[in-house]
Amino acid sequence: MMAGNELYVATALGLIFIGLATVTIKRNLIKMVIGFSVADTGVNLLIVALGWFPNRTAPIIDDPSLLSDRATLAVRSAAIVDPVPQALVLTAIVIGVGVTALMLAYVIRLYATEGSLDVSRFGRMKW
Amino acid sequence: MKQIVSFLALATLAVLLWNLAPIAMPSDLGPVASHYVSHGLQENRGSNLVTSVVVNYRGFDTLGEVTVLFLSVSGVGFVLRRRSGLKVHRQRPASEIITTGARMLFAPTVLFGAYIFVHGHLTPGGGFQGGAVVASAVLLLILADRDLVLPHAALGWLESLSGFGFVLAGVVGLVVSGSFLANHGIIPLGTWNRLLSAGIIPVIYVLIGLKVGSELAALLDVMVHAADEGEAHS
Amino acid sequence: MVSPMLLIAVPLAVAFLLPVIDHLGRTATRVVHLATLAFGIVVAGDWLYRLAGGAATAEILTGGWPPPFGINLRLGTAEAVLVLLAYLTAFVAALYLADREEESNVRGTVIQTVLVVGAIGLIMTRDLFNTFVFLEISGIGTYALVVFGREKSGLEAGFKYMVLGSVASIFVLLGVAFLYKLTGTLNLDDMAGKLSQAMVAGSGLILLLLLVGMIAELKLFPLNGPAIDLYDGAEPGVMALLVGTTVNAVFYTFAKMTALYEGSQWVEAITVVGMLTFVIANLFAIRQKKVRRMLGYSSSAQLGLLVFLLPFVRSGEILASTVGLLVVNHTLAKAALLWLAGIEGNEELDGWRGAFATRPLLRVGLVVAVLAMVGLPPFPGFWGKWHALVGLARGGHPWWITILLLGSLLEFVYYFGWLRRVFDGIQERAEALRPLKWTEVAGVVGFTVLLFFGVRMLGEAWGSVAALALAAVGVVLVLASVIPGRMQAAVVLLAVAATAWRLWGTQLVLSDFRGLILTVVLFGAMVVSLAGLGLPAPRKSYWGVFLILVGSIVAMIETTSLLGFFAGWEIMTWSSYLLVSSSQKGSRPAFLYMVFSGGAGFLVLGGLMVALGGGVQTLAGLTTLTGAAALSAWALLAAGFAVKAAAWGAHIWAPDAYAESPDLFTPFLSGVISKLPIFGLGVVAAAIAAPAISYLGRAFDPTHILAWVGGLTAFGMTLLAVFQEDAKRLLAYSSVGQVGYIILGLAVMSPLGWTAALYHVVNHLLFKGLLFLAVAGVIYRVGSRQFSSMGGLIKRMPFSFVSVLIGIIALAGVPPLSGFAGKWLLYEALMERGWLLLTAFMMFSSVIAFLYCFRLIHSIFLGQLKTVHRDVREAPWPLITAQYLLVIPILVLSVRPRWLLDPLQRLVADRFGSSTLQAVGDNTLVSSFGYFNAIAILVLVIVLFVGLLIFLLTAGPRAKKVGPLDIVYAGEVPPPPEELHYAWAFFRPYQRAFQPVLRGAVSAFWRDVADVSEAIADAGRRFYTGNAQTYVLYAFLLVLALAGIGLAR
Amino acid sequence: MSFPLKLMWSVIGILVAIAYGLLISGIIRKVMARIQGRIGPPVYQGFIDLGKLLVLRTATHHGVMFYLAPIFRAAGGIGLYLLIPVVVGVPALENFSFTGDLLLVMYFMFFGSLGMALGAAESGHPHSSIGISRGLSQMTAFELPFALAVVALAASAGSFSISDIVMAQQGGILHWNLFTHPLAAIAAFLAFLGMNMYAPFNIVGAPQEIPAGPPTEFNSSFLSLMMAGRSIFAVAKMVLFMDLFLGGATNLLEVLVKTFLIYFWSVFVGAVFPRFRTEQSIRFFLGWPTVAGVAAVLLVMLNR
Repeated sequence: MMAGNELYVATALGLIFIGLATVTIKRNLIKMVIGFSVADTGVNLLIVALGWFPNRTAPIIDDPSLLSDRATLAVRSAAIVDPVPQALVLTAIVIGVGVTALMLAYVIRLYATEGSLDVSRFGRMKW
Repeated sequence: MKQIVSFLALATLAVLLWNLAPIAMPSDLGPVASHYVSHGLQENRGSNLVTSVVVNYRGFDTLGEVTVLFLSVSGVGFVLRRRSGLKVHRQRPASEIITTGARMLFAPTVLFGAYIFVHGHLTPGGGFQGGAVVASAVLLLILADRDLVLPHAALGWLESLSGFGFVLAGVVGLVVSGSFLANHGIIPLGTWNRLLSAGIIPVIYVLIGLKVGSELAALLDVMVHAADEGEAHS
Repeated sequence: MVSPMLLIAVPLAVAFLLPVIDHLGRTATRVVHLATLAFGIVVAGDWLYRLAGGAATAEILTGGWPPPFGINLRLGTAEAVLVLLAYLTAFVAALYLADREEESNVRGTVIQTVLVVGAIGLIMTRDLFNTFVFLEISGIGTYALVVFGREKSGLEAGFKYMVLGSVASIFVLLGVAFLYKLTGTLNLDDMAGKLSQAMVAGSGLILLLLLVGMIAELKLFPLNGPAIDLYDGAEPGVMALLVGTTVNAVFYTFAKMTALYEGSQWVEAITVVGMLTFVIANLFAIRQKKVRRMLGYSSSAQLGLLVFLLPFVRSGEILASTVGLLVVNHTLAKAALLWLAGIEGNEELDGWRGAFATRPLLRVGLVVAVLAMVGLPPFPGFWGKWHALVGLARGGHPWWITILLLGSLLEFVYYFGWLRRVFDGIQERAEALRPLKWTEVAGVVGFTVLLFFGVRMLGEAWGSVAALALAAVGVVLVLASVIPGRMQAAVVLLAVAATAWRLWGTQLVLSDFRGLILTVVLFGAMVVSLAGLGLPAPRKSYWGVFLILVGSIVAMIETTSLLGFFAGWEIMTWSSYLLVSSSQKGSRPAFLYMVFSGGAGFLVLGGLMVALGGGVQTLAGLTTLTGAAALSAWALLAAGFAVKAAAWGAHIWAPDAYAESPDLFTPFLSGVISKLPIFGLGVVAAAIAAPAISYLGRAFDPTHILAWVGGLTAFGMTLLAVFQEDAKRLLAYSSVGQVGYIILGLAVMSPLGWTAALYHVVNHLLFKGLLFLAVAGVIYRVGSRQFSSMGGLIKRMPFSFVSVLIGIIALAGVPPLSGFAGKWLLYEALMERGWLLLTAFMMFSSVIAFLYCFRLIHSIFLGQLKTVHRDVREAPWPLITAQYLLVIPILVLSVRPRWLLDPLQRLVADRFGSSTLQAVGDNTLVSSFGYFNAIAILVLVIVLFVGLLIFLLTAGPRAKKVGPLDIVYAGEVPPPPEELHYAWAFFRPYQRAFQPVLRGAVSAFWRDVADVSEAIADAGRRFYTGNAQTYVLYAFLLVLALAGIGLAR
Repeated sequence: MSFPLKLMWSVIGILVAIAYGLLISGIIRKVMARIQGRIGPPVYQGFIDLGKLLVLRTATHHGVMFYLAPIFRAAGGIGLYLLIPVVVGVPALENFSFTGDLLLVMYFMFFGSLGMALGAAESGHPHSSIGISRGLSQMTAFELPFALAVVALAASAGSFSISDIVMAQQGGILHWNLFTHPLAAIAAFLAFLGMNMYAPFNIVGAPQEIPAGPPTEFNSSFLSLMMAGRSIFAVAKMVLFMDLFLGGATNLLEVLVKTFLIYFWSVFVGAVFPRFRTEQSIRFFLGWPTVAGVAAVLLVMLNR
C-alpha cells in the first residue's frame, strides 16, 4: 500500500512517453493516431491522480455517515477525494474522443487521396 | 536519425516531467474543491458531487464539451463528405451468432445506458457515459449488419433538439436567476439521494445523454459508410 | 441591453439547430446563419459603444456561482472589440464563402458558426480549464474547416496542423492540471493571485509546458511550420475567417495568461520568441514565390510582434490599446489580402503581373491593405507601431527598437515586391476575367474602408486643415476616376492655388524655414499641375494621389509634433512611391525607391525614438537634447535624410526612379521631393546639431562626414550624368548631384553655408523643374528619351530650346545667370570654414557639370534634325507656360539675388546669428573672402553682346542662311542627318579617362547585400521540412531548450 | 576717375590687347617654324588674316546660335579681360575688376567657350561636335589643378580678390607666389598649358584629325570676330597668371615682359612634345599637376 501516488504518476508519464514516441517515430498514420490516444489516456490518468487521496471514497454521498452536519448537508472534507479533477477528466476524455474521431476521418481521406499511410508522403508543402 | 533524436528528446522530457511528481503528491483539498465538498450537497442536492460540478458549477465547460463532440461529428461528416478514391473490399456478412447476439443485447444495452444517464446525479456515470453505452448498442447492430441504415432524420432531430434543449436550459437559468445554467428556482431541488432531486441537473444530463448517444451513433454511421458511393447525406 | 451570454448562447443554439433547419433548404440555412452573425454584430457593437461610453465592464457568472466556484466570463472594451471583429469577419467570410457552399454542405455552415462561438468563448472566459475547452473547439473547428474546397492540399496542411495542435493541447492540459493542483483554483485571476506564493520547486516547468503549448497554438517560431502550410494549402476565404476569429482569440487568451507569468523566468522567453518570430518569419518571407505562403509567414511575423509586446504591456511600458490597434490593423488588412488572393486565384507571385488591372476598386483595396500591413500611416498599424516604439524608447530598449525596425524593413521588401509585380505589365492582364459576385468583393471593400478609421488619429497628429483638405480632395479624386485626367489636373491646380492663397503672408514667408520650403512645394505643385493640363495623366488615380502627396508634405512642414512630422513623412513616401510606379516601366524602380525610402524612414524613426526616449514631444523640444542622446539622434536623422536624398552610397535607387517616373512627376520629384530631406536636415536634425557636434569635442567633428558625403555625391553623380544616353537619366543624376551641393552647404554649419544651401534649394527647383518640363515636352513630341534619336530640334521647338538654354546656364553656374551666385556663396562658405580641398573639389565637379549641360542641349536641339522629325510640333502650350513660369524667377534672381538672399539671411540669422555676407551699396555682395556684383556683370555682358552684335550686323557682308546639310564636306554630298548627328557616346574619351572610378562599386555592394540576405532566407526556410513528425520534434526540443535556459536561472 | 574716361581707357585696352594677342601668336608661329626648320609666316600674319576675313564678300550661317557663337566668343574674351586688373593701383588699367573676384573670373572663362560651342554645334558638322567634346573634356581636366592652385593662393592671401592677391605679393621677387607657393605654381602652370591648347594639348583644333574642330563651319566676319576673341582671351589669361603668380605689374612694360614669359612657357613645351590623345591629356592633368595642387593646399592648411 503506497502512501503517495508515484505509481499512478509514473504510469501516466510512461503512457504519455509511449504515446508521443509512437507519434514521432512511427510513420504509419493509424499508429500515430493510436499514439495520440495513448498519450491522452496518460494525461487523463495523471489528472485523476492529481485529485487522488489514499483511503478516501469517491465523491458520491450515498450514506449520511459521510456528512459532518445533516442540517447543512456539509460533507466531511477528509472523507472523499477531490471531485474537480474527475470532472475535468470527463471533459478531457470527450475532447480526446472528438479529436481522435476527426483524426481518423482525416486518415481515411488522406489514404483516399494518396493511397498510402506513410506520413513522410504528406510533406509536399514546405520551406 | 530523426527517430533517435526524437526518442532521446522524449526520454529527457519524461525525466524532466518526473520532477513534477512531488507536486502531484496528495495534499489538502484546494479552496475551490473544499467549497464544493462542504456546500455542494446543500447547493445542488446532487448526491454525485462530480455531477454537480460537471453540470452546475462547471456546467459551462460541459456545454463546451458537448459542443466539441457535436463539432467533431460535424467535422468528420464534413471531412468525409467526399467518397472518391476509396475502394473497400466487401467482407463477408457477419455470422449467425453475432447477428442474433447483437439483436438480443441491443435493447438491454440501450436500457442500461438510459439508466446510467437518468441516475447521473445519484450514481457514478452520467450523460456522457450513458450516451456512450447507448451508442455501443448501435455499434453492435452495425457489427451485425454493415448495410444497416440508421434512421438519420430521427437521429438528426434528436441531436439538434437535445443540444438546443441544453442551451435553452442554460438560458432559462439566465432568465430566472440571472445566471446562465443556474440551478435555482427553476425546478425545486428536492431532497438528496432521490431520483427526482438536484433540480435541473438530471434534466440536463438526460439531454446530454440523448445528444451524446445520438451523436456517437451518427459518428459510427458516417465512418462506416465513408467508402460508400455517392455524396454523403447531410 | 442584452446579456453578453447570448453572444455565445445564441450562435451555439443555432449551430445545434442548423442541421434541422437545413431540411427547409439551403437558403434557410444561409439566412439563419447570416441573421445570427448579424445579431452578434449588433449586440457586440452595442456593447462596445456602451463600454467606450464608460459603461462598467460586464462580469458574467455561470451556474449561479461567483468565481472561483463557478466559471465566469468578462466583456470589457478589449473583449468587445475582439468579439465585434470576430462577428464582422465571420459575417463577411460567410458572404464570401456563400457561393462555394454548393460543393460544401450544412456541416460547413455549422462549423463556421461554432468557430465563432469558440473564438468568443476564448475571448471572454476567465477560467483556465474553460479556456482549454474553447481552445479545443477552435482547434477542431479549424481542422474540420481547412478541407473546405481545396481538399488535397487542405488535408495535408490540416493534418500537420492537427498533429502539432494535439501535442500542444497535451502540453496545455498538463499545465492546467498541475496549476490547479498548485493553486487549488482554475479561475485565472484567482490563480494569478495565488500562484506567486504557491510556487514551489519545479513549478517553473509547469508554466513552461503551458508556454510551449501556447507557442504552438500561437504559431510562433519555431513551431509555426504547420500554420504556414495552412495558409498555403487551405481556402483563402477560410483563412480570412480564422484570422478574424481564432487567431485573435488565441492571442488574447495568451495575453490573459501573461498574468500567470508575472515575475517568472519565462518573461524574457516570451519577448525573445516573439521578436525572433517577427524577424525570422519576415526574413524567410522575402524568398517566397507563392502569395498565400508569403501571407502565412507575414501572419506568423505579426503574431510574433504582438506577443513580443505583451510583457511590456504587463510592465506598463506599452498601453494595451497600442497592441489593440495592431491587432485590428492586422485582422482587417490580412483578411482583405486573403480574400483578394482568393479572388485573383493565382498562387504564384509572378502570376500577379498586372492583377486587377481592369478592377480599379480591388486594386485600390490591395494597395491600401498592403500599406496598412507594413504599418504606414494613416492606417491603424502605423499608430500602433509608433506608440509601441515610443513605449520601448521610454523604457530604454534601443536594441529591441533596432531589431523591430529591421524586421519591418524586411516586411517592406516582400510586400512591395508583391506590389511591384502587380504594377508590372498593366497591359498584359486585359483578357476577360470571370465575373465577380458582390458577395466576394464585399469583404475586401468593407475591410479596406474600415482601415481608414486611422484617419482620425491623423487629424489629431497633423492639426493642419489645409493638409487634410488637400488629402481629402485627393482621396475623392482617386475614387472619382471617371473624371478625365486634364480636368483632374485643373482641380489639383485650383486646390493647390487655394491653399497657397489661404497661407499667403501667414506661412508663405521666405524668411522662415518652413515658409521657404512650403513656398517651394506649393509653387512646384502648381507648375506641375499646370503642365498637367497639357499632358495625359499616366494613371487614372494619378492626380488624386498627387494631391495626397502635396497634402502630406504640407502637413509635414506645418506640424509641430514629431509624430505629425513622421506621419507626413511616411505618407509622402508611399504616395510618391505610387506616383513613381504609375508609369509604364516604373514598377521596378519604384520598388527600389520604396525599399530605400523605407530604410531612410526607419533611420529617421530611430532618431526620433532617441529623442522621444529623452522625453521630447515636439520639434521645438528637440533643442533640449544633449550629450550622447543628441549625437545618436542627430546621426540617425542625418543618415536617414541622406539616404532619402540619395546621397552617395545610397544613391542607386535614384536614377531609375527619376528616369522611369512619369514625365509629369519627375520635375516634382527632383525639384520638390528631393528637397524634403533637406527640410529634415534643416529643421529636425539641425535643431540638435549643436550639442551633437560638440559632444565629441575637438576629437572629431561629425559634420566632416556629412560634408564629404555631400561632396562625393556632387562629384560622383555629376560624373555619371556625363555618360548617360537618356535625357531623363542625365537630369536624374544631375539632380542628385545638386542635392549633394546642398547637403555640403548645410554641413558647413555656418550662416553663409546655410544661405548658400537654401539659395540653391530654390534655384535648383527653378532650373531643374524647367529642364525636366522642357525635356518632358520633347519626349512627349519625339516619343523617345534617347539622345541618339533626337537632334536639331531647335528649329522645331524654339521655346523649349530657350528654356533649356536658360536652364543649363543657371545650372552650370556660369555668369550672368542666377546659378553663379549659388556657386559663389558655396565656395565662399567653404573657404571660410577652411575646407580648402572640398572647395577645389567642388569647383572641379561643377565644371564637369558643363559637360552634361552641353550634352543635353546639343544632342536634343543642336546638330542635325532627323528626317522623321521634320514636322514635330512645339510642346503643348500648358507645358511651355509652366516652363516660363520658372524662367521668370530665374531671370529675376539673376538680376537681384538679394531679393532671395536677404530673407534667407534673416532666416539663417535666427539660428546662427548674422553671416559675414554684407551688401555694399545696392548690388555688390561682399563676404569675408570676396565679392561680386550681379547687375554689373549682367550689364557688362549685355553691353558687350549688343555691341558685338551690332558690329557683326554692320561690318562684313550680310550672312545668308544655309541648310543643315550644306556643310564643309570635302566636296562630297554629306550622308543623311541620322548619320551626321554626333550624339551617341558623346564623351567616350572622357569615359576612357575615368574608367578606373566608374566600376560601380556601390551598386555591387548593394547587390551583395541583397544576395546575402536572400541566401540566408533560402537556407533558413529549409528549417520547415514539411514533415509533421519533425514539427512535433521541434516542439519537444523547444521545451528542452527553454528548460535548459530557464531552469538554469 | 570718371566713368566715361574709364570706358575710354578700357576700349583702348581692349584694342591693344587684341593687337598684342595677334602679334604674340604671330611670333609663336614664327618661332615654331624656325624650330621645325621652316621659314614660316610673317609675324604680322594675324593682322592680315583678320583684315582679309573682315572684307570677305560672302558669309553663310546655320541659324541663330551659329550667328551668335562668335559674339559669345568675343564677349567672353573681352569680358574676361575687363574683369582682370592689368596693373593694380593704376585705375585706368584696373578695368572693371570691381565687378567680381577670382571666382567670377574663373567662371567667366567658360562663358565664351560654351557659347561658341553652342553655335558650333548648331552648324551640324560632326567635326565641330567632336572638337567640342574634346575641348570640354580637357577643360574640366585642367580645371582641377588650377582650382587647387587658386584655392591655395586665395587661402593664403585670405581673399579671392585678384587685387588683394597681387598686393600680397609686393616687396621683391621672392614674395611672388611663384616662389612662395611653388607647388601651386607648378599645378597652375601645367594647367595653363591646357588652357592655351598648344601641343601636346592641341586636341581640340587637332589639324590632321578634325580639320579645324569647332570653328570648322565658320567663315568671314564670324571667323574674324572669333580670332579677335581668341587672342584677347589669351592675353587675359596671361595677365591673370601674371597677377596670380608673378606679383602683377607696376607698368605696361612689366606687363609685356611677364606675359610674354608666361606665354613662351607654353610655346616652349608645345615645340617639344607631340599631341596627346584626349584621354591621355585628361589623365595627365588628373595626375601630377593635381598631386602638386593638393600638396600646395595641404601646405597652406598646415601653415595656418
